[in-house]
Amino acid sequence: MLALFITMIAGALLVYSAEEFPHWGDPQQPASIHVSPRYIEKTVEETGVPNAVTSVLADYRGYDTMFETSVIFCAGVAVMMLLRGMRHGKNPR
Amino acid sequence: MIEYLVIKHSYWFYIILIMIGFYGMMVKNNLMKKLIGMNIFQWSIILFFISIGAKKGATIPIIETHGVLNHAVRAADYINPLPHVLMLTAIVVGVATTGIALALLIIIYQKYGTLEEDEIIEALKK
Amino acid sequence: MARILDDIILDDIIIRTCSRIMLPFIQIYSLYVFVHGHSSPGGGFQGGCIMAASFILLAVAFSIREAKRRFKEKYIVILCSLGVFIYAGTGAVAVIFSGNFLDYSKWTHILPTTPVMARYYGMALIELGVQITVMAVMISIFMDLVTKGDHGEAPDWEDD
Amino acid sequence: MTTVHFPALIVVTPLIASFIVFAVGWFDRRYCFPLVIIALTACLIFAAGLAAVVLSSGNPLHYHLGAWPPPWGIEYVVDHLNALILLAIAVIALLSAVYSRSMAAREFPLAKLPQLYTLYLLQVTGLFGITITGDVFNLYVLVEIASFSAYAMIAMGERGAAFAAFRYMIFGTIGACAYLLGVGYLYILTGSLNMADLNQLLPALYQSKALLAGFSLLIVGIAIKMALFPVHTWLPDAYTLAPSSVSVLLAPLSTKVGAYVLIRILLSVFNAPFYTSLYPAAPVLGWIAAAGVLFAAFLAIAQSDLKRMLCYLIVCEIGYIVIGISSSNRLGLTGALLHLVNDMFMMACLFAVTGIIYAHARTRNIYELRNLHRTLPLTMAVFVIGALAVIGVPPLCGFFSKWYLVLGAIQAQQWFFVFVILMSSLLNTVLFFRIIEQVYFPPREAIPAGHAHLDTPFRLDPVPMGELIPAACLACFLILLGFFSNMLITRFISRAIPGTF
Repeated sequence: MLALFITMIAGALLVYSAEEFPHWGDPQQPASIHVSPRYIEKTVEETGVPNAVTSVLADYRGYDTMFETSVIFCAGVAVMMLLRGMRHGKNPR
Repeated sequence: MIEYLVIKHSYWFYIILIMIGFYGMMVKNNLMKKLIGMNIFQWSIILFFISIGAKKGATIPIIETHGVLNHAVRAADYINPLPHVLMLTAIVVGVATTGIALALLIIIYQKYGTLEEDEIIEALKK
Repeated sequence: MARILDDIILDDIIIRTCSRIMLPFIQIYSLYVFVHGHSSPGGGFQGGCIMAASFILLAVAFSIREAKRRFKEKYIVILCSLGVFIYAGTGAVAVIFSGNFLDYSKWTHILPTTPVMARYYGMALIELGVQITVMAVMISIFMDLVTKGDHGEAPDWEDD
Repeated sequence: MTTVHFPALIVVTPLIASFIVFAVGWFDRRYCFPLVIIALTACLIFAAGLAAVVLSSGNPLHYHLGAWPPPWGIEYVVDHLNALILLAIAVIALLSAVYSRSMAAREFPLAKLPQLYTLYLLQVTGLFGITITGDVFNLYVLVEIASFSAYAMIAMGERGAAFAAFRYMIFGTIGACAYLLGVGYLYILTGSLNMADLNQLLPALYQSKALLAGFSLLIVGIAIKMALFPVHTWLPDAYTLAPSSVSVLLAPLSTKVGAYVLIRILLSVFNAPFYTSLYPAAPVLGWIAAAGVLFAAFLAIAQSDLKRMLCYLIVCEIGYIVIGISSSNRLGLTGALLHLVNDMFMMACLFAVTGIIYAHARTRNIYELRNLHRTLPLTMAVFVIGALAVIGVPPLCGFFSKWYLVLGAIQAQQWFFVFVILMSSLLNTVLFFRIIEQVYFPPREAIPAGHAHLDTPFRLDPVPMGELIPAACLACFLILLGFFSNMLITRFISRAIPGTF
């Protein structure tokens, strides 16, 4: 019951705060005019890659992507550690 | 009122999904259902971010170059690539979370033979 | 332990034949998605997932044992590390050439191109790293989860 | 290579080392541990270099990753606050890595050691990255790296650890998702992800309801990660059941780094008028934290398991830090930051000792530790130093941070907070002196007949030196931090607090 109450409160707050969000698909919303135009306008000029998603992913914010790859590496190592070990060659049990 | 609801429609979907996910994560007794709730929670946030990137009348952010770039690129013609990049990272995080959670659930099931939370707590008290 | 390996064998001629035909095309498509990530939707993560899906299809249609025979655990471990290592190493090379970390334009010291095209090739290199890691980790997680971790004892995949 | 690249190298070195450890561990696991030590020593050198650079130049160090200027690319900022915390993390990570060698060999199957060390390095990478980054989304990714390695390492613990890790995971994911949603709110309102840029853009939006919602989401997310009182429920189970070799790294660092993120978000993304006068966020946090301090101090007394008691103490100490933040004056913030650093060392010391006691006596029940000082003299001496530091006995470091916290609360006219800090110190005194009494002065009937063992010559503890020396080093740090706390405040902390206070 408490959880339902908390959920309802949280949902009501989210609905209430959504009032000030820009309209869906508004080209003049802050998110579309502050940082991102450079990614679109300069991607070919600065990185040579026409796909802006790739150039942001791998270059402008490439550092995030390195940690994204590390996250998935971490998950692989974690699952391997949880479910099995390395028993091999010079690593006897 | 109806117009207000329609003009912000993308936000209502994510709020409904987030409430479903949060409720499932908090209330469900079965750990697998908790995990499903967690996934819904994460994907709803991804939906929210993707909706930030939308621009009416714009296309995917791949610049038509045809070899050389001979015309100025207008930012309003292409949707915002940044939320998509951020959500690619969040998707990977979601995949990794699900992987580790499933591994934990396998271990829990092997040890206690059940995934019901109250039964596990009972078994732990012994 | 061998029980799980042998239980999951789906002996169906249609599925086996179809997946045998589809496998190389899936893998080629994954490479296509990866290589064309610069000019069309795609990239390392998507390509790696598709590549991993092909091996998972192999494991589903044939058996875990068959998939392990094709993709030995040693390679999974090495490829997991190699992919992220390529990524971080690409960034570290820029530091050696006194640029900032991940500044691919400093690759002009070894690549005979302009700084802009050096960024282009640097991105291709790190997407390769992402592809390798994602493929290896996805296969590894799938194998570990589906066999509950005890697929390692079977002697037939120990290669030495 | 100059100090210019140290901000990137301090994060990248453990990251690259973790890949190498994983690949090398497949062939021969004996090489894993030396590689970990080499990587963490390099990190310590980088951290010391960064601290020296920041101290000598007096200005924050900016590092643009990929050479892209800040609002577009990701930026690392090292200021006085960062540099101090990086140094503390590097020291504790190195000492606990040395500590964990023999401990992990005892607690883990040998076949899982390479993965353990890989995750250990990834955890350290995450903690360094969280501390140093100047980008709100990069922070989220690094928090997730640190959390994932923590989930997996905790799940390897004793009975029930997997379930505790799963509950931690549910809580941690809610926290991380709330934080991510808060980042989304900031992004939709401003279009920026860089902390310094947000700090410039946000004042124009301070009246916005959506910004308030985003702020609350960020605070809730961080509060879950740092185990603030009402949402701390994941912590006692997870850290109690974790292996000793892991909890000595996780317990002191991850919650404190969460507290650091709280300070960073409040001071660097928002500013002081926003959370003190415009919205009463600081008093609300302060009252929650005060309730948490009393609650956790009482629950700590109720525990008979030494490690679980320490886990409640962590919740208590986090409450202190938040009280210091909420008093929002220079003295209170000084106390909060000093306590952040001191508490890392205090908890590392106490958890290290607890691990040694558990490995030696096979029990953590405080009523079964009688006469332990006869077999473990040095360990128990370290324990007493740690206990006195937590209580706040003057020459040790805990005293000075509590002193500043009390002064800050007095200056803010919050007499209840003063009462809470003093009261919980009293409760901690009861708590620790009960244990010290059990160990050193047990009831008469507990002393076995015959006093032969009383005359036996002093013998060093029969525990591996690799465990004893890090614990003793941590105890030395507690004393040194006490003696040099004034230097710490003048050199680092007073420069780290913005001039508006």
